[in-house]
Amino acid sequence: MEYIKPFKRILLVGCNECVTVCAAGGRKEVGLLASGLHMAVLKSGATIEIREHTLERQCDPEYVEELVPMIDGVEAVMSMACGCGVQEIARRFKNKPVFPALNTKFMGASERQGVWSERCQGCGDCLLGMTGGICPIARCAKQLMNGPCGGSTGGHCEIGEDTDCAWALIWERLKALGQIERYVEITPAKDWRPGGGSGPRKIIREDLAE
Amino acid sequence: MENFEPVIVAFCCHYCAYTAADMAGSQRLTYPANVKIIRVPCSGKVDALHIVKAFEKGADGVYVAGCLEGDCHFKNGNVRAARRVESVRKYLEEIGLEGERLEMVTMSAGMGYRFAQVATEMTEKIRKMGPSPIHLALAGGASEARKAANI
Amino acid sequence: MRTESKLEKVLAAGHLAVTSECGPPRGSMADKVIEKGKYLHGVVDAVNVTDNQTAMVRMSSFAASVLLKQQGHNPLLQMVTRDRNRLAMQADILGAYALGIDTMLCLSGDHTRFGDHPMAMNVHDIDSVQLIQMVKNMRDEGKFQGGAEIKNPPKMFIGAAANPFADPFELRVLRLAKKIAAGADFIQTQCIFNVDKFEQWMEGVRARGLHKQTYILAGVTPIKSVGAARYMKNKVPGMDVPQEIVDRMAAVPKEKQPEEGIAICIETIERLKKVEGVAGFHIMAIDWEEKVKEIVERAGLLPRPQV
Amino acid sequence: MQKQQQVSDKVLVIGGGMGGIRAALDLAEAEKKVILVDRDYTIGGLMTQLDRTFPTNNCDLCTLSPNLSEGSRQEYIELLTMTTVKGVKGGKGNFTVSMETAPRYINLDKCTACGECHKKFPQCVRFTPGLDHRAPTCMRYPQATPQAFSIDLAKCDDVEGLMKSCPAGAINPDDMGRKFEVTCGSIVLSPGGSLFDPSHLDYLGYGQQPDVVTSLQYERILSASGPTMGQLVRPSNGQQPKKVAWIQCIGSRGLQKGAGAYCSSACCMFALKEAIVTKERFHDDIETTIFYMDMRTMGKDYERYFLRAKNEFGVRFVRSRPHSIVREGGAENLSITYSCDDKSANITEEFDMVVLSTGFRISDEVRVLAGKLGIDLNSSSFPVTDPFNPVATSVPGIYVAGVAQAPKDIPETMVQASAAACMAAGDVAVPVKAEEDREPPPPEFATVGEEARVGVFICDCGENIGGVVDAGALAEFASQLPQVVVSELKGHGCSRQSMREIQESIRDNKLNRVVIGGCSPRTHETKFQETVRAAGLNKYLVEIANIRDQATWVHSNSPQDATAKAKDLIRMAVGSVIRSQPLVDQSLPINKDILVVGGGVAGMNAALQLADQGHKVYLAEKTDKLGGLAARIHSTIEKGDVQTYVKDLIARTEAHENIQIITRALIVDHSGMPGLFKTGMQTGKQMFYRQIEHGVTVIATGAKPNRPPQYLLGENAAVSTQLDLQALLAEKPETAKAWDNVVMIQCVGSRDDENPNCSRICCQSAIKNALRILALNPEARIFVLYRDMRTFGFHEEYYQKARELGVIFVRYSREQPPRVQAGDGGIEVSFTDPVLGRELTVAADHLCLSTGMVADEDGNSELAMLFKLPRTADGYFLEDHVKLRPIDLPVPGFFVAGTAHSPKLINESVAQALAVAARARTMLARDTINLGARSAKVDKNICAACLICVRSCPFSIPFINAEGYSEIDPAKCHGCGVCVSACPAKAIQLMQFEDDRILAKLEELFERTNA
Repeated sequence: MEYIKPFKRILLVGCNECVTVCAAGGRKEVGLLASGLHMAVLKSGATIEIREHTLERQCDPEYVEELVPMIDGVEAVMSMACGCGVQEIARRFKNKPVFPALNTKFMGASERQGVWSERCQGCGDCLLGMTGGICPIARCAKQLMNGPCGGSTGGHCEIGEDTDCAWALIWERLKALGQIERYVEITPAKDWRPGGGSGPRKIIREDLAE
Repeated sequence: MENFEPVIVAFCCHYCAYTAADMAGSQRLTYPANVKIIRVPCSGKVDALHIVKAFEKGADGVYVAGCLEGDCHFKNGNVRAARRVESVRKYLEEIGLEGERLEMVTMSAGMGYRFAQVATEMTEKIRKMGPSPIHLALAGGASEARKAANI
Repeated sequence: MRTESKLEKVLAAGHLAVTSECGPPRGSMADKVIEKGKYLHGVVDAVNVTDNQTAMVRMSSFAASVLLKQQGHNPLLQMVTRDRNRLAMQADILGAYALGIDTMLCLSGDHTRFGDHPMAMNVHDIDSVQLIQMVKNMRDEGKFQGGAEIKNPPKMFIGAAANPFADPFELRVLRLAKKIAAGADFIQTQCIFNVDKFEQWMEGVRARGLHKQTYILAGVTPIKSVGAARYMKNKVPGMDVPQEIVDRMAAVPKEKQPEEGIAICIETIERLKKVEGVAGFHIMAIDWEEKVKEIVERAGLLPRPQV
Repeated sequence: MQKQQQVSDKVLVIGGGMGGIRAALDLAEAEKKVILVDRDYTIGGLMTQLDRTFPTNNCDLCTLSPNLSEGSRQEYIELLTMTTVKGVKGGKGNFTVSMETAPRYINLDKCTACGECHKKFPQCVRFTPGLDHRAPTCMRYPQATPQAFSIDLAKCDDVEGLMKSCPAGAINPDDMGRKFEVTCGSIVLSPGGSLFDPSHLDYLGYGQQPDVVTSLQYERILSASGPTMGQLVRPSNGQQPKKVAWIQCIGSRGLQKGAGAYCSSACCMFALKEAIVTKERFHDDIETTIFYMDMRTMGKDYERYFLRAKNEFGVRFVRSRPHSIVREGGAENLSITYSCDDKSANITEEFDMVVLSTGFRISDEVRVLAGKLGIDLNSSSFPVTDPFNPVATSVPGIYVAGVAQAPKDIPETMVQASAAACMAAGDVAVPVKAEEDREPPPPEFATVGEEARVGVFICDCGENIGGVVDAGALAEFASQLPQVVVSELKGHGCSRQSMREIQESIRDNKLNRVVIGGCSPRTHETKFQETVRAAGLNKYLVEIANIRDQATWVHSNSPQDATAKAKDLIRMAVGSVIRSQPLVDQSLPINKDILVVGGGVAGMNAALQLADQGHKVYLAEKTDKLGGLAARIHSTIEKGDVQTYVKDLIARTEAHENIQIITRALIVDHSGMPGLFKTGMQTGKQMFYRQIEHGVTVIATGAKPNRPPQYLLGENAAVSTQLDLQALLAEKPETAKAWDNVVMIQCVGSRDDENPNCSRICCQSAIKNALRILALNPEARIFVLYRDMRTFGFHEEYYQKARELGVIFVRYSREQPPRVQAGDGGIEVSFTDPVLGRELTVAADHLCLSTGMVADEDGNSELAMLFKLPRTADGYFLEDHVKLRPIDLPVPGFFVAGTAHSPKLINESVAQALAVAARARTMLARDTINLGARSAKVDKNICAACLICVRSCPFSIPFINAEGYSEIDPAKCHGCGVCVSACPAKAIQLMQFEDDRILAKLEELFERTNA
């Protein structure tokens, strides 16, 4: 709200990829937010015009080009994509303020309808091969790499009953896989460089990059 | 906003609530004309967006009326609707609208009296609450526009 | 002898060791630390100094340890991986050792969610096993974790924690084995109320001969009241308080409950003494340091051996 | 072979009233050929003359007309009006019936019912309904079938002028009528009853005092299509009456000269309805008083209606039979003289109008017809019927339904009509299907991409809409709306005339969207869809604004509000219809198996009928044996042997090769749609789970005998229920010989706060058992303590007989119930005798309580939940329409029979079971079921394949296809729209309820508010 206060015409941009799938920034949520913002502004005694548009993918510049005909009519853009989309729009339209409408939190999977849980932190040095396909970095509250802490109770984490103990899961899985020896090996201290420890990351696929 | 007459949108499921509304008609039960019914096949069809849009257009109250719990003709559309109404209520609160302007009610097809009763109660409640701030803002804007036109 | 640690000496001599703990204050009051320490003079072989215990900010374990050292105690520096990355931790180890601290306990630490800074970042650059490994490498290889050489490497007697009661139970012995393999010289366990389950765990430990590779100090806690018993039973993750204990506490009038708690604690020690592989006791009398002496005395563990 | 060919494939239905129409439609929908004859010039019978019907107070025209103009059935129905049966030969399977059609002098094919002849020569046009023969139009009612006039040539002195008046050239003065013969395999007799004519009873003043009218005449005065255009006025002076009295039992219960000995069964409700409608119109400006002997409101929920009349509307009830109605010389008002129980003196009271509630009787004409058919009649000239099959007459192949069988009201007539159709259908051969079906509708014209051209048609629906709002102004308002090309006022949009006009308008104005401002889409959407389709428009391009049920009916207290709301609704409908799109229906093959739930008399009869027709029937019974409650009953009041009947029924059911009996069946789940149901049940002792696939479900779960813990029931061995007593009398008759005093208390556990309705069966049970006791022990003194004796129909005669034999009937009031205590010599029963005005105590050897029945709350609530069926407040299953569709449940594919519907006698249960079979067959005659077009559709270009629809669908229909987007099979989609509202990409739309249509409604609604 604070972001858009000074503006009379804004463009609310959704993204039809990940944020649609997780019901955070697709066409529907764009509609809901547009209505909500409109009402909030009306209520504060001001007026605002909110245009809605949903791109196929906000993190690809070609799709972002779709906004060109619309961009001049608005004073600011609000993006309902993940942080990537927000930044892509900012990159493309240098003189328009762009605001994030979402707080991008994590990479996750659907546990069931409407429930998403974190699965990966993009650490860049995948342990999954050692841990039965369950990531202790993303899913253990303490990122323990060598087994559960003393707070593991009945399969859940000490931080709360609705969080599974990653290590309890790993252990079950290793047992089922007959890979108990994987547990006994000590996982050495992790090299965090691929995980963002050495600043913003970049991946270049030589075969695809031009 | 003197003599405030609220406008209330009732999204009614075809099988129960809409039928109950017809039943109220055939029993000649009167209720306030403020309630306008939009028919949907199931209360589970009522989109959060449609509820929010109704408020954005100036509705003073909205309710979603479905079948009694366990009676949904599509298994559990009414339960979904109830959850959705709950979440839209929170959203409305965030925006600064009273969540009580939105309700979920259930009734069976035979409950004409209940339909009339709900319509009456809802109208009374909203009347007491006064116009929705959006309704006021829109009306204010419109009156300004009218003034401008006169000049 | 790997180190100069008093604790190592007591244990190596075959005595039942006794440790207790001292929680640093939530403020910069040196006198508080000294005051708490007084109760433990001549009563224990080493004093654990906790590191932002329960994720609440307190005077640093390092500083409090130094204060206690100055009073003639043998501080046991606790270090959690939650709050600092490997650089900070290694720096502290060097400093601590330079100031005469030769015993430490490597932990991961309670999650910040339980403390007074739930918004804080959980660092966990390395975990507790990796911390043990790091300290051991500093001592035995004379190398920093990054591989560089250390001049005058710190000779730390390395401790680790073990919780015989957390889940999955079958992993608990393996986890201990891992810590030992990583370099844990001694172990302090979670408070033991369920002696049967502890014995079961120890059976597993002995089966692998782990009790011969490390010293296991059994953790005990005197319970102040039935309320505290219930709280530990229901609210503290990884704590196993059998219903009999709660009932026993509940059966006595409120004013008699502290006494009953101490009696239970002493009985527990007596039972644990008989368990093969128990090398000593770690008495966690949280904010009740004044009673440690009574417990140690009544458990027949006084006077402490001079080594 | 030879013989089989001789079986006719036609059913003759005599009488085109509601019963005859229902029977004909059921037969036609089950693809049986029907000849429907009526002596009148238009069908519809008595009901077309009614203003409204109880208990919903709907107007009849609206409920009746959809039945009459179901045009698609016509290929199977040959309608012969002004035709009478002259003679019958042959027997079941092959009757030859000679008939005669009177001249109508109008060519039915040419007449357009334009009304020119009537305008110019009103006296020549036939019109019969009461009071004023000329008003308001000589069409009996606006939806008349056939839609044509009839000329009475005898009254015409300018035949040529009359002929010239007809623009269609339809008048044919040379019409000679015709005589002819038809063959048929079976006959349904439903000529209806006629009404008692009280003209010969001077003391009632009828025929002398214009303000004394019969109840039917009063109905005509109230009717919008009646002589006064619905204005309630006194015939004598045209003023609004202030005080109206009804006098019950005129021509019934053997009370007057020429009256039938029976009770006419319907008049009490009829009078209640008239009084309520009167009160509704004038509120406190009118007084209504009903003089009655016993209020007989024993139908389903009728007691509640009675209570409403008394408590909500303030109708006054006086239990008395007035002596006389006179008008003193010079006086304007009528004086009624009557006496009451509690006052010895006569009272004289003045009234403006007096309505005589005249009962039913069999007309001479029908008596003659019965003679020609050779059927036996009882002493009241009603046909004698099988004690366990009320529609079977003494002649095989001839069935009777409706008032001609016994006095009754509309729902029971509808049940019997369907039952008779069921029986009659079993006697005829299957007609050879015509190769070429009826003319296909014209091809749909393309509408996609065209600018919307909307036609709005506003119904005034008689008084229903026009009486509250200015319907013409609404039409005018609609014409101003964007994209509306035509906006017109229609009287009854659902009348055939209006439908034709709408179709013409579609063609003439090139309309591609239609809005009807009228009643509920629930009842009339299909009808209007067919109408626009016949004009070449896709049927999904019409929308109904429900300005009646949801505006004028509910806001009649504020015409201003009703008008504003109606305008909103119309504008919303226009906004929505503009965005509608042409759609195609989906269909699937139907499963012709049937699940009958409940193995009592009703369940078994329905199962047997359907199994006989070749359907596979699963009969699920929750106990371990068949028979239900009837297995505990020994005899009917008519002395029918119930035990033998039930045993035989069970034997036939068990032996039938098409019936599979599942005992100890507990229904646990249910899914699917009409024609394709799946029901899961746990069966047998082991509770094994099995699932049954079926197309139709019959609910025949029965009711429970009531045993309220009152009057020492269950505490004292000398206290029993009527059910216990009849068993005792049959099994240990000697017990009764020792009884000196027997007391029966009626309405125990019925008509009270907990169970406000009447249990219907108990009065006759009491009489039955009282007569039985007297037969065993003529010396016994029997007291029947009652509130109203409800011995309806022919039961009245048994009531009279019991009184003659000395049974003592003592009335008690709800406020002063009898008191009972156990004494030394038996049960001491104390009560106040209203005639003596004294408290009496009887020491009874036996106290029998008439406890009636109650719905099986536990069982029914389970089933209602599983099957999604609504129930009444007292727990019985609620039918789709309490008047016209008493057998169909509101969920298509479900039917109800027996006491699961409401308390009933055995023969009534049987009739309903047969009726269920007929109704089920109308559905099973088809090979496919139409699933409609309401299904969810995914836009693959938008779909993000997020799986939300896959996970949210209650029926697991959507899936992600090989191309990577969600796909929904329209044939499987149930059309609930849950996925639509869940889709985060807004990639799914529900056809008919597309988002833009809903948003358009919101847009239009708030257009006004914010303007």
